[in-house]
Amino acid sequence: MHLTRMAWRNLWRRKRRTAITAFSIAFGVFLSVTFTGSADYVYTNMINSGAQMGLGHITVEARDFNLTPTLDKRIDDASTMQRQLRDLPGVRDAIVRIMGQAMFASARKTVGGAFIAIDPAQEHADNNLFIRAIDAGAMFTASDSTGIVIGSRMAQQLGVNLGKKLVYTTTDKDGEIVSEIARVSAIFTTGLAEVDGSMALLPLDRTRRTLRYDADQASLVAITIRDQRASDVMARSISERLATAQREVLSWKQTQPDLAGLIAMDRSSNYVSQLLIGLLIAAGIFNTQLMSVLERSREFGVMMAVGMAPHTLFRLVLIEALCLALVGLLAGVLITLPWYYYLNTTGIDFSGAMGDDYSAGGVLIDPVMRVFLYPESVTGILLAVFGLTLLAAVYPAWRAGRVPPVESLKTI
Amino acid sequence: MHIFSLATRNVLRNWHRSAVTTGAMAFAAAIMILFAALMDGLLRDSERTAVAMNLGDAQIHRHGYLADPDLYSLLDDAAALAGNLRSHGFHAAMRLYGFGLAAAGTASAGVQLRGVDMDNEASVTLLHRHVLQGDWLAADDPHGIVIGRKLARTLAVTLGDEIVFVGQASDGSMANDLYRVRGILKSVGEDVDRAAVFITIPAFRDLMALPQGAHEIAVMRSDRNSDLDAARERVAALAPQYEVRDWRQLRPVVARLLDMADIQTIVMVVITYVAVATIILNAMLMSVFERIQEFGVMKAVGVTPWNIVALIYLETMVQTAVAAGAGGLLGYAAANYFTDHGIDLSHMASGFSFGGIAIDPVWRAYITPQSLLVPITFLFLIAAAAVVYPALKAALIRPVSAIHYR
Amino acid sequence: MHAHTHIVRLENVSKTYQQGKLQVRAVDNLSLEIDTGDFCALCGPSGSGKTTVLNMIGGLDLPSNGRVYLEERDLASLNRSQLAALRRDRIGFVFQAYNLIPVMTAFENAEFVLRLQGIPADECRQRVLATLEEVGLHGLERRRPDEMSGGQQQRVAIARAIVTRPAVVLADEPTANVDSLTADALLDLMQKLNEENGITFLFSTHDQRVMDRAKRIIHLRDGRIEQDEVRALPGARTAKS
Amino acid sequence: MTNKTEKIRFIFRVLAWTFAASAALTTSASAADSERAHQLLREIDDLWRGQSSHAIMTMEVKTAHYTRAMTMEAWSKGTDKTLVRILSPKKEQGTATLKSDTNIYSYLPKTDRTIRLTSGMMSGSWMGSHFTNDDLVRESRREDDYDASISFEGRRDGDDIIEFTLLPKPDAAVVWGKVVLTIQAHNYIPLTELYYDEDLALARTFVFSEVKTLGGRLRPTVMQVVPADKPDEYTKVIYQELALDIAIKDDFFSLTNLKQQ
Repeated sequence: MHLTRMAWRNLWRRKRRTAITAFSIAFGVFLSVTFTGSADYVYTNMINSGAQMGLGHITVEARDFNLTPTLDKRIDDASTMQRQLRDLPGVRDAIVRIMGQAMFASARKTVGGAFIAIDPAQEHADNNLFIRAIDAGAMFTASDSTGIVIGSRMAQQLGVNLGKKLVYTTTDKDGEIVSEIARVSAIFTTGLAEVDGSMALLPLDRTRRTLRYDADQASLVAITIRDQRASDVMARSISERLATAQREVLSWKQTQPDLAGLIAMDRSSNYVSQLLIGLLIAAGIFNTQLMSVLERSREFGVMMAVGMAPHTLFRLVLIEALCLALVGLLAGVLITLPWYYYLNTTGIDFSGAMGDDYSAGGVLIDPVMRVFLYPESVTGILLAVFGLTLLAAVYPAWRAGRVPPVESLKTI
Repeated sequence: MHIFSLATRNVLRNWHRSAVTTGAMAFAAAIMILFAALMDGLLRDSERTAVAMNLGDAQIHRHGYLADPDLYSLLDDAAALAGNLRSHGFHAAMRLYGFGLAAAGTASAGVQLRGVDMDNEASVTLLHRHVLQGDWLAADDPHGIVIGRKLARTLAVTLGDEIVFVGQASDGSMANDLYRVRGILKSVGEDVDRAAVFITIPAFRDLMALPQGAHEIAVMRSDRNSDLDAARERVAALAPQYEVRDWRQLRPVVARLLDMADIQTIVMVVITYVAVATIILNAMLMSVFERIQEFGVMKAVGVTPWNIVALIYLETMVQTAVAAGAGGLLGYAAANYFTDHGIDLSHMASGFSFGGIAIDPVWRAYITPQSLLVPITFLFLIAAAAVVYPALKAALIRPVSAIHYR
Repeated sequence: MHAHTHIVRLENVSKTYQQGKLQVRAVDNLSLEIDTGDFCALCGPSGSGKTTVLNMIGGLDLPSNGRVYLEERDLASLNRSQLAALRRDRIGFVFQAYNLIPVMTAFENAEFVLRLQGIPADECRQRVLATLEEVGLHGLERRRPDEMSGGQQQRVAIARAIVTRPAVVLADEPTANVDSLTADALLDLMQKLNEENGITFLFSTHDQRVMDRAKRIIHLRDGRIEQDEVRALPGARTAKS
Repeated sequence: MTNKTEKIRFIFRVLAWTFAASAALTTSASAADSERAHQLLREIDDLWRGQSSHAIMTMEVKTAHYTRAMTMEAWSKGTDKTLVRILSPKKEQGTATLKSDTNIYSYLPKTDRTIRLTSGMMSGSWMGSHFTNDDLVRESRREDDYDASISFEGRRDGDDIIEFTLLPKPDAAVVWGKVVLTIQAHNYIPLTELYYDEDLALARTFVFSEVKTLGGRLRPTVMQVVPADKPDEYTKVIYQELALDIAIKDDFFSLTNLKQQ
């Protein structure tokens, strides 16, 4: 307590210096919050959008379906599993889907593409990005209807419009080639050219009949969870529960490696940048502390002469640094809070700068820059501030305890 | 001369404090250099990888081929055009593409057959160095093919296994032949990984009954630092009847991601400089204000304010010069280390590709003259700016106040 | 062992400094014993080695040769922390330039060493207040060093030195920076502490007023003892008025 | 993956017309709301249908990029089983296609392999013609696909004709909006078959000509398909030999037989 009070007073002996150093810490906090916060927000956004494009955060799927997504691979007791999965803590939703490749033909043209067969009773704009992106027509409402929802580019290529028919051809569960008619009930535009040109939604029950699946069979159960960060852990625990020789459990990182790669890439460059800026700030703290130790060497000499142990002096200087960090942190919080609040609630709209295609790594990204910090990011920033401060103060503190008292007494 | 030696002596006399100040500046300079080199490296590598595995700097196609990659949409004089490009200092390789079915055992998959110009492809892309297992194509092994990694798993084939290709040849006949897996590629991107079958151009021509022409010419600048737009214009001038696009036009999403990374880099560099400015400002403030009594004494004995300003500036510049030298060396050494060793990011994700382009998971620095000169210039500017206030303060303070300054 | 008849003992102690290219012999093969309860002055011109001797006794400096014993403990056998603890518990220092800690009040400066000893706050408070009163600083407890005169600051320094009831107080030119009235008052104080509490005082000084009151005066020149004078009637002029 | 330009469909539809009768007509007749259409189509079906067939024919293909001709030998049984083997040119000799139910297999003599076509291959051209592999599969699926009616009956261009209009049933997996079939009234020999898209724009035309006696009957021996969007292209099938109701076992249409020359 005694040392702390002393450290605190020492800190304010050089107000300007302390203020500048504290400002640099505050600046670091500000930056870190902005960058980490926007990364946290954007990644979560991308991962969640990706999850709503078919596979969820976690999928329970037929073994090797991920590698070669053919329709002979299927799981049997989809609805039982769905019920089980929905009861798990942290699970927001579990949705049964059939996903496969198909050819879509109109009288004019044939287009290769993919479909997701869904139960319209279970999927809606909130959990399915394609439904959210519908800009013409309405979602089919019956799971055994002849409706189909296709991307706008596909509609354009096939020359079909709402209500028009198309024929899709695929291979059923035994690898037999099957064809089925469908009528366009809605058209979506996600903004992802590739997706808009090749993706279709089909009604689940009818697709089951087409593929000669049993009533409870499907390609996969797509699980969305409340907190995407738990994907890997939950995928592992679900895997322990449900994985068999026939089915496996994968997280989004395995089913969407492009997205995972993009995020990892961006995250690491973000970390390295922040680390280097942190090092710079630490160098500033180091500089300040060392100067402050050097100019007080006489004082430290006296303290040691009257019996203060070197390690106590070491602690004193460390505590000074921590106080400095605390001041910087408080200042940082003060300047960051309004900014964070603004970015969190309003955000900065970059849609003008981004063109029409708001996509990256195959998923949509939000053109409005917002921030959101996970608690562990907050902890990380706090740890970084105090960690770097301590790191920067170690040498000056050691130095303070090493000054030979008699030498310091000599320097007037 | 007199004031210069005084400045030098002052710096040396207070060598402890000078060392701390100079050290802080040197460290800041080193960090700026390392940061600039790392960011340059990231951008350059992303761009290079974007270009290196497949795209090349620019591609030449027949008009309409990109929208509808038809077997007949040929560059009829491809060989002559590629030769002409090479004589104009470009690297150029012809490519042929065909679609069909590859089958091995009971497994089959739709594939894209890619005819490779064995003499020139290696000067345009690095695919030949990206082989996971086995070997790259060889001109004397027309039945040896190289396939994507996921395709190999889909077809359940390993090196030496046979693959049948079936497709439609240009004369309408059924193109089919038996090949042997000579190599399996490392991950390049989803489309290549899942569907690509590489084959030599003679074998492709033979199989697809396509004796002339090519679908694509991939062009690479011989100087990677020259301007991309200008290079594309030159290529376009040499191939006026065809569509010439640079890789940014071919992969706008990737180009935009890189642009965004570029902006992010600039922002980060600016931020780094602000942080550096703070350090230097603080260091300068400390080193001048700590000696303010001394300056007071100097004024008391008749030194003019301008002399003091000049002295402080000289001292600062002496220190900054030393810092620039030391920081430059340190930064160069660090950047150089990361140029050779790189930061391995592969543990952070299983694959590293986006927009269909594989990214090298090792992040390397890249040192350009700018990445050295800009930070050092900035160091001098910041030091000069940071010392304005303390120098003026020291020059203008009344001797009596200076002696009692705390 | 006997109860430290010699509180300080120096055995053939030498100290050489490197000053630029010159080797300076500050103390030259010096042997010396100081008795417990002494009020002793080391005298000599500047450069005679008094401060060096004092610093070595306080463990602030190590001899180049020979041994220094404090209460029969060889200081060379102690590490930095043990030396610090020894100074904290057994030695009080008074410096020429007061050397108070600028951010602390008179009270806190005096309290500093007690707190280092880990004495509970209440007890500290009582002892500090008593000591400050003893040195004549009643009412000035909350002043910072820059709010006090030189004499007051030196009183605080003395209070800091004696508040722990050390075995020995080492005072390096304690009167050099104060006017003579103050110097007398400080010397009165120290003499009183010596007599009433049995604290050993060892001064380095060339101030005649100090020498006048010393029980023993050791004259140093060029790092050697020139004369060791034990005075018959120490403090003749200090009889209480 | 972008698709090739639209190709015209139904090689087996054609084969059926010429030597095995049309399942489509058979079934659409049974489902026709018009009793007369129903009866007529049934009669046509009786005329043309064979339980099995064997034929030798030449296929000429003209596209913007190539012109090719090949001779092939074909066997069929019912609507589900067909085997076609190339006789010439030499380069493709022995290449064979087997349709068994909904599956298509290709035998490739050059590599001595049999490939089963996947759904992704179905839009590909069959033997470089204007028919896709998908056309081959579709044929046997037409049972319940159309409702038929007689839309014209009388003299047109100097012939007495009957014109049938086939409208796909709402649930039928058929891309067409309408198929119009014209036959000669007196001998039920087909003249044309026109395919329209859903907006009733013409998509392709089948023309039947060169009426000769073949397989014991008078029938058109040449059938030509022209895509509406590429009027310069065509695929022409010319029958040289035809025998109906031959004795042929089911296991003739097997993978082992596919390979045999």
